[in-house]
Amino acid sequence: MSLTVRYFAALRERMGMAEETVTAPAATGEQLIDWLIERDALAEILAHPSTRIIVNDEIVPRVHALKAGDTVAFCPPFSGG
Amino acid sequence: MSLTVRYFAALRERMGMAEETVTAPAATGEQLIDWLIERDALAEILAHPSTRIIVNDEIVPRVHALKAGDTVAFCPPFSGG
Amino acid sequence: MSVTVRVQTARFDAGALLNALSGRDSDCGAVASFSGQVRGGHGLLALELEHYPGVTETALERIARHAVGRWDLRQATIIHRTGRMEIGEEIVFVGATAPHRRAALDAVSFMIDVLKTQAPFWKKEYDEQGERWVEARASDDEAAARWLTQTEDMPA
Amino acid sequence: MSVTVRVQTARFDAGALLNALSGRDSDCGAVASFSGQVRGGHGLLALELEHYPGVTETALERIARHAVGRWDLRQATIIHRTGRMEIGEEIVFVGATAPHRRAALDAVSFMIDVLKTQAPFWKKEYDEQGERWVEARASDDEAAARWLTQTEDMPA
Repeated sequence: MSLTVRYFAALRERMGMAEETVTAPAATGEQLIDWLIERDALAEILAHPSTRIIVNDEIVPRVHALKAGDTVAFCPPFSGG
Repeated sequence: MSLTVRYFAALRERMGMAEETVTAPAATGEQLIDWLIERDALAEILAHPSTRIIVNDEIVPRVHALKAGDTVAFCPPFSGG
Repeated sequence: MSVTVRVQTARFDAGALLNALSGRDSDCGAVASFSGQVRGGHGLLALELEHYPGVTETALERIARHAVGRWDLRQATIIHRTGRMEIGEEIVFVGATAPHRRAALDAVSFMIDVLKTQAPFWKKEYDEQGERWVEARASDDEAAARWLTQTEDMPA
Repeated sequence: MSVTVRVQTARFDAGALLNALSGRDSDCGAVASFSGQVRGGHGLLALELEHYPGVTETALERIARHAVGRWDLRQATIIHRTGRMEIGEEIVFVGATAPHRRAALDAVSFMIDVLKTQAPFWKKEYDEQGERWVEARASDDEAAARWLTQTEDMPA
């Protein structure tokens, strides 16, 4: 299904883009990570256990179910304050 | 021996004075309290376990040894801040 | 009971924010605050802060509202800057007012600890060698974990 | 590393005190503060604060110096008013700066908790019924006890 994918901070720089639209057979955030890793061979950064997923502006667990049209943002660990 | 005695806050108002000089046979703060209680029948306020003793500007335990000329201040529980 | 949350690039005046919190509620004796600034040393030249517009503000609002509910607060304020900041410039201000001091002090500790791990901000350091993204610190996770149960990732 | 302690009848500006602490040391990212005000309610009209001149200032200095040594502080400030204060007026300001936030936050909690039981201040409340000395609260003793060992009555 079609998904909007966003990358932030170190991930954005590593991917070379802030946003892309992908058509991926991914039912959850975790599966989308696996699909992106396979596509780009970027295992270590996307698979990092601290990388968080925000779906449609809500921070969700990696096993959160995705639906067509979702915006999925990948976030390195937060470092504000 | 001769001692200067100071009273603060509620104690000052209860005693009706801020300071007096007494000649008392008291070797410690505790003994001075006992002597003052006997003199004034003010047991409950001076004997209150939270009443503190400051000798020559240092907060000391009740068993602190007194010497002639000491200034002994009696302080109800502190309530600053 | 009011919550004020802002994400902004403009500088702010921590003292003015503190005074705005103080004395507004006459039954409110305690005001606590924390402010964070860009710390020099190790050749640092500047910081740049990135956030997730919309999501970050919502996260800060949840944190502040959670604090107001968990402690007996009258006001909770979180102001966080983004963009480029020089050494000594303010990054974040967190403040709380309450009838009792322990509530105000604990709420401020909670808000800054939880903000560090639960609000989408990313910090990049610039020095003479170049630039690098700041890694999250295990000590920050531990500080946030003090306040959160195992099942509760984001205070709602 | 500096300690500022004042006992004064004059009003003070908590925001200005906070800003005076902030940004003075470039290796110092964290500033925490607590300020206490006269709380209204229960018919209270005003407060009057008494202290033991000399002894109180020494006690505050010891508390601040103890905090600087116990945590890694750059600055510690305690300003406490005495005399008569109306509702909403400031009573006390406690502030600390440190390289790390936990040090600044804990030092501020320590200083205000310990001040309440270890520094000679006495508070009298005025209301329409008359006046009364404020009793010390058991919760204040417990708060101070968190920071002090059994043998250490006054931090030296």
